[in-house]
Amino acid sequence: MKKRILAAAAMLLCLPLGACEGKNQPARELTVFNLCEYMDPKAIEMFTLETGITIKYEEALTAEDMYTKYKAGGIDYDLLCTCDYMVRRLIAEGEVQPVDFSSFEYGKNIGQRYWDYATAYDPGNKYSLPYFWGTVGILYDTTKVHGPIDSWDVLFNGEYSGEIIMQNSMMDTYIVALKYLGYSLNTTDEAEIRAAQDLLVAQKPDVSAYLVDEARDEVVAGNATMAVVYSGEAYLGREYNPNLDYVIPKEGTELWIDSWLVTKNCKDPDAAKQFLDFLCREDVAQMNFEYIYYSTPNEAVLNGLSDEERADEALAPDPDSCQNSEICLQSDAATTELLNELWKELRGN
Amino acid sequence: MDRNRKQRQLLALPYVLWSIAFTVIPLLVIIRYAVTDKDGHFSVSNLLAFSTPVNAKAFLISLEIALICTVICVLLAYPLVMVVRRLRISRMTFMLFFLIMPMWMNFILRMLALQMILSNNGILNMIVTGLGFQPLALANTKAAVIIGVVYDYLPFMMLPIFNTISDIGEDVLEAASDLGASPLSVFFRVILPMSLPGLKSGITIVFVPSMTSFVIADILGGGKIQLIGNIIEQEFTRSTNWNLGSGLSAALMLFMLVGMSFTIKDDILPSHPVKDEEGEKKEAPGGEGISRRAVL
Amino acid sequence: MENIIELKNVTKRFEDDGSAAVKDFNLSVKRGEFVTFLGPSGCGKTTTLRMIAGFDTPTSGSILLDGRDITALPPNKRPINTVFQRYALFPHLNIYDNIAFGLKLKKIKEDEIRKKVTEVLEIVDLAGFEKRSTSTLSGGQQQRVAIARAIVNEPEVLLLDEPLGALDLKLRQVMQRELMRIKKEVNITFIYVTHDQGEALTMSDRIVVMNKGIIQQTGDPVSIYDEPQNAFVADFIGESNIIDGIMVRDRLVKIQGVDVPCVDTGFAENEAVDVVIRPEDLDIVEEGAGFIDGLVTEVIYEGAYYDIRVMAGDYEWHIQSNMSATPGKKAGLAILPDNIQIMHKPRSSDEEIIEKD
Amino acid sequence: MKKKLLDLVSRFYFIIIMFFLYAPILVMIVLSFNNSRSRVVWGGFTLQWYKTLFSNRQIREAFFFTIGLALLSAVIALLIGTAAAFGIHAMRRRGYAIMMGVTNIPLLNADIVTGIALMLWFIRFLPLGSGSVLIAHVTFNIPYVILALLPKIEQMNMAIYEASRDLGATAVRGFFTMILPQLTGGLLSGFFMAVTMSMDDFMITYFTRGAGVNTLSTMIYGEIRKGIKPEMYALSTVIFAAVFLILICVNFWPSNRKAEKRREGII
Repeated sequence: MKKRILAAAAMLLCLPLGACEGKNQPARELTVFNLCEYMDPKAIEMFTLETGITIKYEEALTAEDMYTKYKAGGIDYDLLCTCDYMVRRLIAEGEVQPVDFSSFEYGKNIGQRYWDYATAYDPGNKYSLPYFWGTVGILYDTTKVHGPIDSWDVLFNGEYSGEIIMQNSMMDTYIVALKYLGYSLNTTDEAEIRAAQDLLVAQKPDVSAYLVDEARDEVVAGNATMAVVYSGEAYLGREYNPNLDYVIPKEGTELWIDSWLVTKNCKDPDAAKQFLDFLCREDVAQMNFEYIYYSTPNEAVLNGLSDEERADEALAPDPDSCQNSEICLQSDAATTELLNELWKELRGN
Repeated sequence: MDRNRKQRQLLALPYVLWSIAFTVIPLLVIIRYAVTDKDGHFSVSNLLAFSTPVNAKAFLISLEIALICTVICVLLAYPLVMVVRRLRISRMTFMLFFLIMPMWMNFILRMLALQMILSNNGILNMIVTGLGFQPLALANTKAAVIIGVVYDYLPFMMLPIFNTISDIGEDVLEAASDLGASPLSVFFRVILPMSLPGLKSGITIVFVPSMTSFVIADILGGGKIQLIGNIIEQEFTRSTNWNLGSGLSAALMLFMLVGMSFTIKDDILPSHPVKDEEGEKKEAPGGEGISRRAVL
Repeated sequence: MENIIELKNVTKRFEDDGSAAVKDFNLSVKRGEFVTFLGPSGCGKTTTLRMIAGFDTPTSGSILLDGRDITALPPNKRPINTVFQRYALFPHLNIYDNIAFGLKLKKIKEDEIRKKVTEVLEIVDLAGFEKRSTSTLSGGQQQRVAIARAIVNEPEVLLLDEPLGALDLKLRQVMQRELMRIKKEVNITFIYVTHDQGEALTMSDRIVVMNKGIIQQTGDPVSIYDEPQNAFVADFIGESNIIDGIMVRDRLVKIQGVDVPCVDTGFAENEAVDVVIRPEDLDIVEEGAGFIDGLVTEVIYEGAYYDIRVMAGDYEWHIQSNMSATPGKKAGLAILPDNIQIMHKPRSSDEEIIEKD
Repeated sequence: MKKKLLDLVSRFYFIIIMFFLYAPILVMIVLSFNNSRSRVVWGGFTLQWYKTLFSNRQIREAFFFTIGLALLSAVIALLIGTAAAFGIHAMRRRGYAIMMGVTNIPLLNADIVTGIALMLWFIRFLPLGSGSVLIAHVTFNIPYVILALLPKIEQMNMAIYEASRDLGATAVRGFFTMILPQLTGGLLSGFFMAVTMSMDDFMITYFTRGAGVNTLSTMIYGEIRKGIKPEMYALSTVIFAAVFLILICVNFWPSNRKAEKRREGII
């Protein structure tokens, strides 16, 4: 034990040296920047075992945190996994390089439907590889609701005052209000945004809490009747409490996709592509799916699911229920700034 | 003497160098962001943004919560430290460990556990209703945030006070009571003034960071309490407006440093803390001006 | 003169193991008296003092002040003040505020306080030190402040707990005289605790010699020194040769097999006794001229006298004489009969000796 | 009688505070035996998280790195901070005020501000790795050491030190024999605070670390969204139990007790 600590201490001291090590060695290496808990660690070990390419792996809490650190430029990342609007932003800033996904051995495992969705932020599917996806909806306790839940309306009509949990994140709150009002969630119309703001301000007294990560647990524990959550969260919630159900409201919602990108400075694009191809392989995709339990775009995995699982809105939303939904793109700076200000106002209210 | 002093001052040299390299320069980075706009032109608008209604409100709430928490910490810490003295658990190391050990568990885990205790169907309410009382609506309130901050910082208030008080010789306290001081006046005339340096450290360690402890506000306040820390964090992450975030940060820092410089000036006080005002028996207790009671 | 302090059957047991620090202690102190508790550390003298001050409460027995029972009174309500061994000044207060501490608590008017503090500072020879911080003072000065802080309250009794213990020899002697002067000036009853017999002999009106929580002897300095009632007192007060003897009959004691005339009577025939002889009462004489002969092992010149060790049989005699001797040579020891003290052997283990400190 | 009552009240108060401090810890310990991956559902008693904990390489590596980082950064901070506290103590008003201002900066800034500022500065001359994390931790640890020590130094009897210098002790000897013993409490609490801060930090570590560097804190933050892995509760329980046992052993070691008695014994 003591030795270990000493060793760790010694390791720390040598680190500035160790950091340069990679450059002298011919061994191939990839620096991968992923979102938190978004890959089974076994997959990484497996990749290294199969190809001899070592992976330096780092995780970020949010897409914004990742962006900040990536842009600072202290570390030469080869691969990034981030969300839709951030992909768009990175493409626009010229930070990523195009990849020919048709050359992938297992690329065809990704269903056409998801490539189509991805064109919203990556026209022509030139840069990004869909990894996981999902929706934003309502997770609710079937024993506590009176009547069917199929619309955002339940969040705003005061019926469940004090039993509602909203997301403590700007976009995930505004999309709910915008969609409920029938607007596009990518609207740049100030009047529409302000209408959403009025709605949310009026709703605030009814809201029990604005949470991010703990929203699901609060519904599972029975501290709240319903919460706005990501579909993956909903799936997990139902694992713990079978009385819960998840619905994509009929007004439509946000449809999100997290994708892989190869950075423009990638030292070894071939290795990067090899890694992405590896992620598409059925067994690896299956492994990650079982680790993450978000909706997978990998048809090979989807085909292996039971009928019950495939009918699950939280796990595999069918195209119809996504009809009115959009991918959030975080349009222009002025709108973002406006939303920011309004969000602060709402929270401080 | 003077040469001695100079030599002793030199001991701070490594720290001076270290803090220039890793505190002051990064601070300058922040200040550069603070005084420029997005296009890199000089602008004080980010600093002035401190006074917009939203930001000012968050600042005032932070100030309020930090003040309340600091006062509660002080009020809890002193009796505790006195009790520890009384119980003659004279092993200081043991006590230090015992008080700080909960802090060695991860902050987030502790806060989540605290949330489970305070939540509507939580452990506390199970006990409260079990005893036949009305359940408490603590979850997602300011009170919950205050409990969380006090929980997280109490040991940091206690340690410095404990350090200064544990050093006061028993004979000094006996001397005070021998000279006619009741137990209360022993506390207010001897123990409290002698522990002022520790109290000052404690207040700094508690008050300052509790203004920016946005994670506690998010988890225990249900996101309904917006501290200035939440806003700064948001500017740096979600909205990636580093200029504004830096501006708010710098303004906050300026405010606190100005406030702090007053307390630094006040340290002339510890050596002659109280000019005795005759007959002034009852002052409102609280804050640093805790009243000195009349002798029995 | 009436009694100001009376201790009646005072016993103090420690809470943890029940051992007694002070056992069945009885003492009356007269107003204006200078009484010293003298004994080795752990003898219970400080505990007794602390019970008088009120810091400790007796397990049984009572303490009277002016005939009033104060056993349960907390220290802040007793008109008694203490001077502590390590001064116990308030480091956060300057000299003036230290001394004024007790007066302020009594709600005395500010100008009155000022007057009294100035007066008392003059008494302790520290006039003009009001604004100084305590940390700038030397040990002796701090002790003066501690004394001033106590006597300014005009207590009925002043307790002094080894107040000179932390000072060096020279300063201690100066402070002894100072204390006696101050005592005269303020005319307060002093109860003084020390383990230094010289200090006790110099200053006290009366000395209470203690060991293991029990009073061994009470008396004025001369009687304590000249007529110790047991071997412990004899050994503790000044230096002594203490040797086993057998009382052959009245006025004759056998020491190391030699019959030596003495003045003591009233012992049983052939009773085993302790014989106590002060070193300065022994004389070095020619070999065979004294009551016993021995080998001179050590001679140290001490200025006023020679400090000589003589080995006779299995006992090393200690002699202080103005006559020198030659180490390695034989010499005789002579003594006058009335300088020999004969004592009963201690009976109980309580009286058993001799804790050298 | 009155004393007894006061004793009772103070004992009660002490127990209440201890309960307040330890209640969440108890919750964590209970969760470590929970046979459910969700913290809000009780799925029965299990020891499986302890088993998986010891077979999990990531957690093990993060654990040793965290401990190593905390101890090393605290020790470095202690060295620099102790010297600094003496230096600052010797300064006059203006220098003192400036230094205290600088000392307060890391406390004052939100962690994210410190983290980003350090990252932006580090990338100019230092590869982000574990070395950069160490520097960052030392930086935010030093103020705690200074704040813990300064009151003690202000309270300390410098006269003893100067007297020992007068008597010919070297500065170093005087320091170790006269000053250091008086500062033990301050040094200990400074050290403890530094270790605590280092173990708890997330934001600053996050921005200054290199790829592949993980502390328990960064791991736990990453897990929040999908639910803290029960192994983390198990690990916390193990750490807690270990520290607790060591503490009890040290305190009730026979030799210590004797020394204690002697010290508290007859005066």
